[in-house]
Amino acid sequence: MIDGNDKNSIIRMFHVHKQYGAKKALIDINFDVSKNEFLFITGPSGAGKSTLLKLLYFGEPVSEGQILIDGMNLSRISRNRTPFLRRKFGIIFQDYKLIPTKTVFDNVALVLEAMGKKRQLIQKKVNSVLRMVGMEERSKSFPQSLSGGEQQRVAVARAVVGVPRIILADEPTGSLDSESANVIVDLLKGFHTRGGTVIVATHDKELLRKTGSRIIHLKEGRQIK
Amino acid sequence: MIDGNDKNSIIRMFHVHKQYGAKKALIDINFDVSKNEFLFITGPSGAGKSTLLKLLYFGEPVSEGQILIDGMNLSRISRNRTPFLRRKFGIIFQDYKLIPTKTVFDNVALVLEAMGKKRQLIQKKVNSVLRMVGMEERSKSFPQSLSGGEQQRVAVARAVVGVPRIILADEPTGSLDSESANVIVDLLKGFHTRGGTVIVATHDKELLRKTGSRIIHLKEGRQIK
Amino acid sequence: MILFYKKAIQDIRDNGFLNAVTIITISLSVLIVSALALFFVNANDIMSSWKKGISIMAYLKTDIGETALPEIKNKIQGMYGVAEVEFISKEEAMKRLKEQMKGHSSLLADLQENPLPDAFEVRLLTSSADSKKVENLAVQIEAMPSVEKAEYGRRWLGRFTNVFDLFKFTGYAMVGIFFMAAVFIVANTIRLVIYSRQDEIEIMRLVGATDRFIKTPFYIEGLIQGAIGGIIGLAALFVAFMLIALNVEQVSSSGIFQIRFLSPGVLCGIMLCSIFVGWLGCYISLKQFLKYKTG
Amino acid sequence: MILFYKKAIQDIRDNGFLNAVTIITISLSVLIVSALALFFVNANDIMSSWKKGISIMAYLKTDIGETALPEIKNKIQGMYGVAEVEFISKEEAMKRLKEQMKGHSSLLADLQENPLPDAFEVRLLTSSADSKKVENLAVQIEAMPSVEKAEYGRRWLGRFTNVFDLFKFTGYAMVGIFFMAAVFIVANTIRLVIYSRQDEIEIMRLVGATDRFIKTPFYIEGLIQGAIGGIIGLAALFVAFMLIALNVEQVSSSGIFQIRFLSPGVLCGIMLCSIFVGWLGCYISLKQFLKYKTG
Ligand SMILES: Nc1ncnc2c1ncn2[C@@H]1O[C@H](COP(=O)(O)OP(=O)(O)OP(=O)(O)O)[C@@H](O)[C@H]1O
Ligand SMILES: Nc1ncnc2c1ncn2[C@@H]1O[C@H](COP(=O)(O)OP(=O)(O)OP(=O)(O)O)[C@@H](O)[C@H]1O
Ligand SMILES: [Mg+2]
Ligand SMILES: [Mg+2]
Repeated sequence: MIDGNDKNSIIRMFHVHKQYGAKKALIDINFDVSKNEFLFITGPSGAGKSTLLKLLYFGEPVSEGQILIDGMNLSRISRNRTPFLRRKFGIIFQDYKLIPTKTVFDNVALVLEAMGKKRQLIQKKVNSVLRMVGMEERSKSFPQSLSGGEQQRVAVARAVVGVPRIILADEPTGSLDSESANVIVDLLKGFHTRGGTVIVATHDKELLRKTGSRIIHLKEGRQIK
Repeated sequence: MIDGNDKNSIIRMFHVHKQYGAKKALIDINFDVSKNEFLFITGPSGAGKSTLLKLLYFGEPVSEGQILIDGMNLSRISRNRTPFLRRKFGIIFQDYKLIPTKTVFDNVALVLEAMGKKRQLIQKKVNSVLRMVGMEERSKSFPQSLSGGEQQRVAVARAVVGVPRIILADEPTGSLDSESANVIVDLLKGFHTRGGTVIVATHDKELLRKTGSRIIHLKEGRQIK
Repeated sequence: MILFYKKAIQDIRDNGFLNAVTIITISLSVLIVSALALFFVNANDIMSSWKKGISIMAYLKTDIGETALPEIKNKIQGMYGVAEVEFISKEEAMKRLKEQMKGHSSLLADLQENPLPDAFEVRLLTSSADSKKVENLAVQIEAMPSVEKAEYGRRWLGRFTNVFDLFKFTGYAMVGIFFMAAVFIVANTIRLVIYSRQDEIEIMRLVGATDRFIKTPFYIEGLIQGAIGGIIGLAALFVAFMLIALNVEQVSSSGIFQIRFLSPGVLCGIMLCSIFVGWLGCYISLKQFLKYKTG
Repeated sequence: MILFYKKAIQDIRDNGFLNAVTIITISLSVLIVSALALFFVNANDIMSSWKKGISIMAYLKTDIGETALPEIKNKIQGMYGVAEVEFISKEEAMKRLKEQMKGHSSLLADLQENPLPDAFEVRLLTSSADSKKVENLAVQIEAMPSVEKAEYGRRWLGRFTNVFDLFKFTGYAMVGIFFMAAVFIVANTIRLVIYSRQDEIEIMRLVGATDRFIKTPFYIEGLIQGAIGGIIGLAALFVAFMLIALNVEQVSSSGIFQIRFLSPGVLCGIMLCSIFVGWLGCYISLKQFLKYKTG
């Protein structure tokens, strides 16, 4: 029905709906994301921002419509291929989703291990991203012993360590003071500069102001122009 | 050593230190909180804001120093009495701490059930606070099916439902858009107006600006003036 | 209390998977222990039925007149451990001997006079049918002035008693070990369940719930799970028993032994244990998990 | 693979409590099943030793000359199911009879001539010692021209065979039921453990881990837990066995039966089962939990 031949788009959404039982979380969403775009998704609490990101990384199937990621149609992807789809993404989850029984280092290293990288490389890269987010001293700590902001920074580190094609950031600075937030924003910008695509879901007005690029507004599941 | 006879102070901290292993999370904290005060605690990520609140509700014992809550010395409180200490507080946790196997309603009702309140009363009060935070329609949902901001609002509802003497709010608007955040701020202010004590840990500059009352600054575990 | 009960029921529904696992584990544990108990009860029955065959032959002196017999019988009957005393006249004894030697009875046909003595066959209470007690009784009987000799299958009895004792000892040991193992398994499972609900418990404490408020629904749940698990386990045992019993009916149409299910008393005991263990598992686990937390 | 192995070890350390519970449950399950097996192996031994007592007496016709004896013996010896054949001369038979009738041997003293026949006592292979086979053999022996009569304890044997068959049947049934129960219990426990690590699994999937990457460490953990659990369970059984064995030594210094531990083959089998069950529990649970998730 749809082919992903638009060479410039890395993400395309066509008439996407998402329904949880009776609750319509997303209604008729249509947009393209170009390669190397820095996109914001914003809207009030419960608007559907997180749900939209979830559909992109195939955390849930769409109820209706089509999503193309890098030319792959998500509705036709097999279970075996999903891990490889997900490696295109680096995801900063709103609730961080760190593994409580693993140290900070191991949480971040997991991404590279899953990709089958060598130990020395992992060591080097993980330490380097932890340094970037200011968490290298806590690499042996467990997530519960970190403050909210520290956990968020580890989540950011994990999202960028695998050098994904697309970063999905769900409220990446929600628990951070403005200084730490700037570090994260700079990191995302740097990633963008080096050719990556970034999608940030947020209602942090300051963050929107600081970056000033395309914004998609959601409200009660609908895209508003 | 210390007696809590200062009729005006509901919380008093004397030379409080908190250490996790080698990590000093709080160093020599001293302050009083008067009855019916609206106090902010602020500081960068990892400064010790959440730890400070944790010491107040006796989530952890202090390493050194004394804390008096409403005349009770925390270091002399017995295990049997802690639940009654905790009922003085309504706590909004940074990570919400909702029970995933209970519905929104049951999560909020839990506080009143623990106090031994009657069923009808519980029903009425819980529905009323859920309406205040705009979550009455989701009262039968489970926390995982809520958006980040919705979970936070439920956490707020749970904190206020028991009509505590003190509200401890850890980043209570971190996941909320400004409109929803205003609702929460108004709620906290209303609680304050009706004679309650409120302590908010945040780095939301806007929140600080909007309220404009006493602020305690923390940095690397130290109180800075 | 009614509130707690409702909360417990609610909880069981909220945590369907965890409860199913607990109940299954309790059922299986009950099944194991009660199956073993059932086996030993029946095996014990069979062995005891063999014991009934144990008897002492008290051969009387030849000069005892018929009039003295009732008195002797009464005297033996009055001894401790004696179940039944039967008089075997020398004619009866000869008949039995002939039967035993069937095919060679020509040997006995030559005899003019019956050289066998009169005797009493003394059957024992099963509780007294072990080598020592039988030996004592035999000595006691032999000491009677009218008795010439008291005999019993000494070697066979010794051997049988050993086996029986070993069997009983092993039975108690195994039921004990299995019971303990089952208790551990159930407690362990409940610990895992409560472990995976640790956060919930911690949250309840943080919002001001007393330990009692937290524990009571768990306890009630434990009791209910124990009861349901016990019923399911015993029902499964009963089904297995019926299947085996049908099979056995065919094997032993001889009807020498009758296998039977556990007695109502034992069943009640197992149910009580099951319920108790359900509660105990909760008790231990909660104690442990609540201790970890401060305050 | 080495990476996976290392990750599994790491995992075991990271989840100390969960692993301890799994290993304890496996140990207890192994203990239960192997204790039952041990019991039946030994009980079977004892019963079999009783079977050794079963023999057929083949009474010879009186006109058989001494020279014919070896031939007859060979012929009987060659029959299927025969273990040993012993010649019992009529003098020997009389001696035995006198011994049996000790105290009343005056009865036999009167005889001028020995009326008893010569005989062969035919002992049977234990595998052939059930009523039907013995009956067949007896008929076969009796059909020999030189044999007058073949006798054996028909009633006792029938009864014993019934009990023995029932015992064996129950033994297999119980070991089977217990084994299945143990497998369920272990699988259930592992399910609980994996249930409480569900979030971890889900997070791994979300960051791009393949199912294989997620499962392999769990499988290796399962195998290791199965192995450790098996060793602990068998070790515990061995200790319990030694304690009982010491006790039995005193009870049965007669030395008629010798209780023994499980054979190395059975031990290996139990270990393999234990390891397999550790893996199986992981396999089933992971399959289930991974299926719940989309994508
Ligand atoms: N699994 C689910 N089942 C039912 N409803 C759901 C589920 N997940 C999300 N929803 C609902 O869908 C709506 C959109 O949720 P979503 O998490 O996308 O909001 P959001 O824009 O991220 O909000 P926030 O800023 O608060 O994080 C919400 O009303 C939420 O309650
Ligand atoms: N259980 C613990 N074990 C070890 N260190 C801890 C523990 N809890 C907190 N810390 C450390 O103590 C410091 C203060 O933590 P706290 O959570 O109070 O910070 P915070 O001010 O709330 O930060 P944020 O704004 O990021 O939530 C942090 O560096 C944190 O890593
Ligand atoms: Mg969201
Ligand atoms: Mg904090």
